[in-house]
Amino acid sequence: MAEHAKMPLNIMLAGFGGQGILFAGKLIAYAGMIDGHEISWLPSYGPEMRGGTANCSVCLSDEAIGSPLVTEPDVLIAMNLPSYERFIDSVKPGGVVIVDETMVGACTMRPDIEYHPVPATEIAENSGLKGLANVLLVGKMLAVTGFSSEKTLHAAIEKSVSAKHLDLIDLNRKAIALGAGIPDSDACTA
Amino acid sequence: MAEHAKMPLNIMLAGFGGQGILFAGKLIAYAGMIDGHEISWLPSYGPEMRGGTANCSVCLSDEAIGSPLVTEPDVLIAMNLPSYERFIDSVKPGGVVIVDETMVGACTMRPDIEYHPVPATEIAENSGLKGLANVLLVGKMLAVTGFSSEKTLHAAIEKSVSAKHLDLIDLNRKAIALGAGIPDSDACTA
Amino acid sequence: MVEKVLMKGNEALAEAALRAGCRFFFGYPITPQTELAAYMAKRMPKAGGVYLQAESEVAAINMVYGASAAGARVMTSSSSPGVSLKGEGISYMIGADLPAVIINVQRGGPGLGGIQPSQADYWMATRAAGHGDGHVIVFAPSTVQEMADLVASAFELGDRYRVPVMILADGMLGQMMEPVALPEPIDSRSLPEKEWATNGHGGKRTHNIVNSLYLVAQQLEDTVVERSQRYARIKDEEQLAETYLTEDAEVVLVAYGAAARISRTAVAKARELGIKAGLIRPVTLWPFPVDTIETVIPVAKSFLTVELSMGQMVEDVRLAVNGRSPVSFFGHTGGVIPTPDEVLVAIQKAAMGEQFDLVPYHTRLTGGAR
Amino acid sequence: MVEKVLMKGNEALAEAALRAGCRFFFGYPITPQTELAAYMAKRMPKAGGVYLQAESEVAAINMVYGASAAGARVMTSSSSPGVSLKGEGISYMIGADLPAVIINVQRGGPGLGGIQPSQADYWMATRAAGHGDGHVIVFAPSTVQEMADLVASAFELGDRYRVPVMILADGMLGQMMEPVALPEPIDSRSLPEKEWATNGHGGKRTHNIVNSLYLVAQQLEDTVVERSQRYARIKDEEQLAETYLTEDAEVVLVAYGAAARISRTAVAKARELGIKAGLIRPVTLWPFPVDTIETVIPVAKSFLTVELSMGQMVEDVRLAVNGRSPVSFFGHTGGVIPTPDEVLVAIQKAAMGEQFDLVPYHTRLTGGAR
Amino acid sequence: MSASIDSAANEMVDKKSEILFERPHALTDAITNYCPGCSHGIVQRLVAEVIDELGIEGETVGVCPVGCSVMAYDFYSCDMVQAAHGRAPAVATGLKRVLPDSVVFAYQGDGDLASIGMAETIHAATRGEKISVIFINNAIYGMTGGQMAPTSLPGQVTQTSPYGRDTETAGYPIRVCELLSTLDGVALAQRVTVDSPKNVRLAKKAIRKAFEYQIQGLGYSIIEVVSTCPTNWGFSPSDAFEWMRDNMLPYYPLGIYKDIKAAKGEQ
Amino acid sequence: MSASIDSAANEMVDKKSEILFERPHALTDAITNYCPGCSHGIVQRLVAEVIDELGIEGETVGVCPVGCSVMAYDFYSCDMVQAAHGRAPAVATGLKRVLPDSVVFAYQGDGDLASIGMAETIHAATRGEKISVIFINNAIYGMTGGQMAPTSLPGQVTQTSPYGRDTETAGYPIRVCELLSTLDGVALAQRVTVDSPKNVRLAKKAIRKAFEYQIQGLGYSIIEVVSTCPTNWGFSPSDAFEWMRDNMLPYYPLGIYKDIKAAKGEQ
Amino acid sequence: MAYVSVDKMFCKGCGLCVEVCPKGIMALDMDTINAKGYHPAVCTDQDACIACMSCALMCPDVAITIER
Amino acid sequence: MAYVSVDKMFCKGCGLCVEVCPKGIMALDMDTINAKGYHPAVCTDQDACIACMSCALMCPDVAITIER
Ligand SMILES: Cc1ncc(C[n+]2csc(CCOP(=O)(O)OP(=O)(O)O)c2C)c(N)n1
Ligand SMILES: Cc1ncc(C[n+]2csc(CCOP(=O)(O)OP(=O)(O)O)c2C)c(N)n1
Ligand code: SF4
Ligand code: SF4
Ligand code: SF4
Ligand code: SF4
Ligand code: SF4
Ligand code: SF4
Ligand SMILES: [Mg+2]
Ligand SMILES: [Mg+2]
Repeated sequence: MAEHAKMPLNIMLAGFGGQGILFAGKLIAYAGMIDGHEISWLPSYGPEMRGGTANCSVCLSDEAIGSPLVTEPDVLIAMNLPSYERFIDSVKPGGVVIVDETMVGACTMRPDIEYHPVPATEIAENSGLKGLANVLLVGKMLAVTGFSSEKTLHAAIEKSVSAKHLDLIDLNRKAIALGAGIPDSDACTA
Repeated sequence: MAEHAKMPLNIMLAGFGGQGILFAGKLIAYAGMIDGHEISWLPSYGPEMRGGTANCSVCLSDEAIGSPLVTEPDVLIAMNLPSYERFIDSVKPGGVVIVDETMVGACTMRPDIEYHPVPATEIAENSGLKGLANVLLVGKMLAVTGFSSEKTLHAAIEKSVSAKHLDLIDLNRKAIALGAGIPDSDACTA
Repeated sequence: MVEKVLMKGNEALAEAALRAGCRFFFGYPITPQTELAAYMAKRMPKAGGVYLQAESEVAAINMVYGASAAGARVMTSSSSPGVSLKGEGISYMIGADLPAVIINVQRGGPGLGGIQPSQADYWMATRAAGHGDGHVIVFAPSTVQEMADLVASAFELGDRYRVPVMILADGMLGQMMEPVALPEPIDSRSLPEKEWATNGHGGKRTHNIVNSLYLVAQQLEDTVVERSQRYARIKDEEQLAETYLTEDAEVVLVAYGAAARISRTAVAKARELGIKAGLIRPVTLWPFPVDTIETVIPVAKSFLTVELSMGQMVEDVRLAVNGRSPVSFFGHTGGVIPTPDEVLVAIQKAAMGEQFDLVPYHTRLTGGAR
Repeated sequence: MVEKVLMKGNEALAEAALRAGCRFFFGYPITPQTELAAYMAKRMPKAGGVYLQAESEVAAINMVYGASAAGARVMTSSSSPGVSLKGEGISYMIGADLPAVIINVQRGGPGLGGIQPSQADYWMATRAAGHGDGHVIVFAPSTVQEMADLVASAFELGDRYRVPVMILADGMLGQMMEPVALPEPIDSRSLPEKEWATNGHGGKRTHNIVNSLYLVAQQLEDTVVERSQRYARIKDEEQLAETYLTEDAEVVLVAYGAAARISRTAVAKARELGIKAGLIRPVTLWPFPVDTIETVIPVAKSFLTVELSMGQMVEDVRLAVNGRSPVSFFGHTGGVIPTPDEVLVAIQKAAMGEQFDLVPYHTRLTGGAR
Repeated sequence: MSASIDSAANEMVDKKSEILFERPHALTDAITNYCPGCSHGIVQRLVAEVIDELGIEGETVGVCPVGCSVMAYDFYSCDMVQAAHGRAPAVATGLKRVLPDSVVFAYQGDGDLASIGMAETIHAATRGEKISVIFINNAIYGMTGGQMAPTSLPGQVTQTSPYGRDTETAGYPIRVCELLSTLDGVALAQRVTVDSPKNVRLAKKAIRKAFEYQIQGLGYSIIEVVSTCPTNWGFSPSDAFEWMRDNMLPYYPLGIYKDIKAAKGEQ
Repeated sequence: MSASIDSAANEMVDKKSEILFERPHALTDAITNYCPGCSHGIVQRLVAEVIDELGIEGETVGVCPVGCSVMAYDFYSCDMVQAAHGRAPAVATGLKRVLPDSVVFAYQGDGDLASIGMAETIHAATRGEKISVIFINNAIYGMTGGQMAPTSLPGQVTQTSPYGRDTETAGYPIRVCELLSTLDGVALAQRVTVDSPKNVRLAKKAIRKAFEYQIQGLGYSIIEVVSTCPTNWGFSPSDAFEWMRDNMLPYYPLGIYKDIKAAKGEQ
Repeated sequence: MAYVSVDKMFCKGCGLCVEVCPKGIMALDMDTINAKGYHPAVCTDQDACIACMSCALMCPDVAITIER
Repeated sequence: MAYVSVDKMFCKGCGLCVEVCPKGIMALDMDTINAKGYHPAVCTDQDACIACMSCALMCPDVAITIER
């Protein structure tokens, strides 16, 4: 799937509350918007969010978007084990699954998907990007799916991060670049 | 109309609040019920009652009663001038109008009705039946329309007056008899 | 034979409730249901029951919710604006599967409106007593006798199906007196126990829960679907309607409550004029008696709905007839009572095959008979 | 071209209201409309307006009543149970001819229900926002862009016809983000003066009265009839609907809001399978776009209504179609979101000429695609 | 000279005569729907007199909820809004927030203010909403025909307490001024009555103060008027005042319960 | 010995060991939906302990309205009724009138009790309804994500008072115990907190007294627990208690505001 | 001395003015009955009036005008 | 000395027990993470426990049992 991603592209991001799942989704949505696609972003909401898991559906399309709720993702980004377990079976055959290996640590049982485990949290912490594992994974997704461009993502970051935090903008950009460059961990190929 | 009244018989009673309009209607209704007719009794209600006028529709019939609201009375009993004026035009041609002459004091302009003025309040006061002008008028209606019998009305009184007030039952009976016997005043024939 | 007594409709509702084993009444004063509450205030203490004047209609319906949860037969009554306020509470009762009898002695609206008789809360009663998917059973008496009789049915069905039941009356029925043969009082002890009631488990069972919250969507849908299966049974088994001269009727009137009384007189008048008119009087408004409508379809050439509103039930008639005949409407609203003669004019129009919505201003323009 | 921003539906509603000159917001917290109130709380003080968290939904709607009486453009928002509580107040606004914009970001019911998206308040919105004869105009956006756009129309129509206007959204639309081009802010001073407003006569006119009480039945009827004439104009002039592939459609889906988005995807899928499906998306629910339905009648062989409820709007479709084609229903409720594939199955059934009510348990029984 | 004031008689009055007492301008010429001798009429007039004295008729908006005074919109010459039962404080809040420079008053009965409208009352008060509330405490639901009110006395017979209010089941009457004066937003809470010319004068002073405090932006002000309902109590107007003095005043003592200025030592 | 109590470890504990503290029977085994360190959990446990101590689980019916404790019906072993937001006192009234010999308690938040449910609260109190109310005052709307509550402090930043509660426009916080203690039907009104083991013990004593007063038929009892909402306040659980002590307790002083028995000299 | 006039249209014959007049000069006119059915009040002795205003202050129907 | 046991399933790692223990023997076990994602508390020195009950009294999740 490394060529420019085909539209429509339906993405599910999931993890613990606090891992920045909604923000990562917003980056992808903004990028899609800047690229001229139709886009939608839908969070899970309600009391379940509190302390528990958070997830978010993002759709990119070149036609009007019907249901913004992604039930059969083309791409799944999972940042913890419960989320991975909850959504892995729903991924479309041939779909892309990117997991934060630090948190998930599982190998997939599905042979019909593209599986990309990266130890995002660990790498982020070791690279002075603590708390930006989410953005790292967006970078990885960019590399894997080519859904947008690094330039677009930089613009998306500028829209998503308050101008007051210039430093943060920079860190986010770094995280994208870093994420795009991480190779798949070989934990599961062994 | 002195023979036994034809059914259905739709009666409108009207006067000031406090003159016993609703009670008089109830007596007629009970009598109708005891005689085996279908009956209905409908008061005017709401704030307008307060201090103002009160009126009440009574229907006697040998078939199921449709609208209990009497809009074209066969019989009108009017106990004050405003009520007389409000309802006189709605009386059916050939209908019966009985007025408390003490309170109404008007002569009718309608040649197509039976008009029975009786100085009920005055007679009641002079006969130790203060406050029973209403029942007097029911007696008069009995005499004029023959809608029921004195015996039935006695039974109706027993149903309508709490057994605790035996004396009242007696006074009511007297009022019926007295009312039935009063001749039309000749105030309007002059 | 039971001796008949002369009673106001409002009083008959109250007395019948007592005889149906209702010992709990929570209400808030409003015209024109006043006599009902006053009657309860007088009788309940002597019957060993509870009459409580709540601080508002909102509080009243929630007291009813609590009393019903505890397993009691319980009633509340109000009139249109007050029933609006009960909407959330009724929806909660639906969601928690709690039975109770709710009286609406309708008056003219919208807003404060007036206090004269009206049938303008039909939609609120049959479609949207509150938010969400849900229904209450709706009875529409048209005589004082029926007010007494339907109260017992209301408690019965409420308990059987675990749904709130509304009796949709109006100021005319509430205020008028007619002879009524009161039903025999039931022995409350003979009523089946409510195993779901939250009346203290006494160490004898696991704890009962009365609740309408389901945060997992699928669970919520499951409860709604289960309830809708009960609704389906109610629709199959509990439709009630009275017919009058419908066998050969070409013009079929459909009217309930006070409007049905007037319509009946008008039908009789129409027959005198040689018009084959008949009347279907829905006694249950929800479920709407579609089966009865179906019986007259083969002969009926047109339908005429008569209501004390701008036309609400007429939609249910149209849904039932589904285009097979024209369905017209005639009505007055705001407390104005149509006369039989006005209805007769509408019957004559309908007999000529027209379909129309005769809201009052039309009547007046066309010289209707009032 | 206006630059697009990514916004939640709830926020778009709030921002659009500010741009439409709304400077008064009264609400009470409830999920899933939270972001709307939070946005207002942030922005109103800076815009020189008033954000006030009322003590309850009942108080909020009555504050709206007061602010509207004073002549202001004013808004309130809530979700299903909270909207039930506003019923009496909305009826009062109808009766007193007061405009305002009322948002309902629907959630699953009945009762406390859940907080996931739902369309189960359709009847409450279109039929019985409160007691009495009366209506509110109901808009049903289906994108965030439309949420922004319809707010302006809502204020416009409310002021023009002097009726409250409801925007019927749901949790999905409220929570989701889409790009939106925000409308230009209007200059409030350009709005026509409200001569009826009770804002102090300043010695320059006789006193104005805002009221819905008419103790004389005939007077009350007169006001209701006058209002119904405005309603008739609204029905003539303000129906709004969008069509998608309806020109040659044999199976016409009718769906609004979130359900319309899913239906649109399903229609596209059906076309791929060679089924001539199309979609009518009502944008106004009251007035219901019967004229648009009429345009497809000649070609349509069957209708399929899709709702996030047990089936409510389907009755309006049946009334409009009036027996000329079968009208089927498919839906999920309680916060369960139907998938396009499920809808596709229903389209296939409808294409075979069946009429059915596919409430969820049936789907599951028949192995529906979820 | 005859006491009648038909126009002929009026003309006979010397043109230069000084008028000592007349109908306030802020009242219309409508005949009220109140029963003879009802306190509502007196209090309604006092409010109108205050509006006249302060010269604020053009800037005043009154709110009349449901109760015997529901039709006050026909009786006052200022702009008027009829409100749902119990919701006058909320409606007044909406008005006042839009019209901060106007004077907004609500005229509420005891059922309205203290039963169905209790939440709205407490919250308008605690918000310090700049409105003036005239509160007619007649210990009964007048308009609906005499049901128990939240202020009906223990043992009081009403249509819905036919055996007398039983505090065991129906609870205790609420003392509104005492309750509200615990709230920070309240600028003035005073209880008065209108059973004598002297008390009428005092009541008017209190009402005037309530309006003045509003104009000064001090917060929520409430004047509770212990009143009569001759009709539903079943007394003549003057016997009703007597009953009120004997039974209500001991339970509802007259006086100032809160006065933010007095507390600050400004008065 | 390991601190884990998996079954194996449990069996190792000497059978004759004395249990000094354990999960009360009146709580089910459900894991609550409360956030870590939330006061709700502590208070909910205290109520359960009181039910156990009084041995009334089988006769008790609890009412949980909407708020973070909405799902308390899953947490208590006694019969439970979920109530509409604000209406717990009315629902409890309905229950208690049908079950006069049972013990009925309502567990309410500050939004629930003092905002939308204010009328129901005042009226249940003035009726002397024989119910016990446990009132969690955490100065915020927890469940809906942190909006201003009627008890939010002046200047407090919440989702709907983003610039801090401005008393000019949003009014003053309500002191519920002070307000209710003006009412005759109230048997007990006491304010406690649970920020330390000592205060937890005192809180439990107060809750027990509230239940006892109900059982003795003395009237309405309310225990206000000044509480924390670490999540929406944005503090750690123990910092939240600190903020509460520093900011809330001065505004909401602990203590007994009304005690009908003490007043009668019985205690 | 003052002129106390009662507007018959407004007066509801409640008697409160009669009750409070310190000079005892207000009375209900039992010979007159107005449109609403009430006996209106009348000042029976204008000369004795001390213009104390008591009658007017108590009048719930604002029927009384006092002039000098 | 007492046995203080923490039920890992219930514990949400709020730290209130840690805060109040007068003997400083309660701690969050950073090496364990339960199903809900929390680090549960643990008693690090049963022998030092004085059975003062403070930890249990403060525990919002009733995770603590104390036995002797
Ligand atoms: C929602 C609602 N409930 C009930 C009523 C009926 N109602 C009208 S006035 C009133 C009470 C009147 O009593 P009060 O407020 O004390 O005023 P008063 O008539 O005594 O001056 C009631 C219950 C109503 N109009 N609306
Ligand atoms: C009628 C209605 N309005 C609003 C809501 C939304 N709602 C749920 S809980 C809540 C307030 C919660 O705050 P509080 O009562 O203080 O309890 P806490 O969560 O703080 O314990 C609100 C407004 C609702 N469920 N129902
Ligand atoms: S009913 Fe009572 S309060 Fe109402 S107007 Fe008559 S006397 Fe006054
Ligand atoms: S949101 Fe606040 S009150 Fe609610 S459970 Fe979490 S910490 Fe407790
Ligand atoms: S002004 Fe005084 S003295 Fe004169 S009539 Fe009136 S009450 Fe009597
Ligand atoms: S006080 Fe007024 S209304 Fe009453 S009798 Fe005297 S003039 Fe007439
Ligand atoms: S019982 Fe006391 S000493 Fe022992 S662990 Fe708990 S708090 Fe520490
Ligand atoms: S107090 Fe309870 S929940 Fe909190 S850390 Fe200690 S054992 Fe765990
Ligand atoms: Mg009153
Ligand atoms: Mg709270």
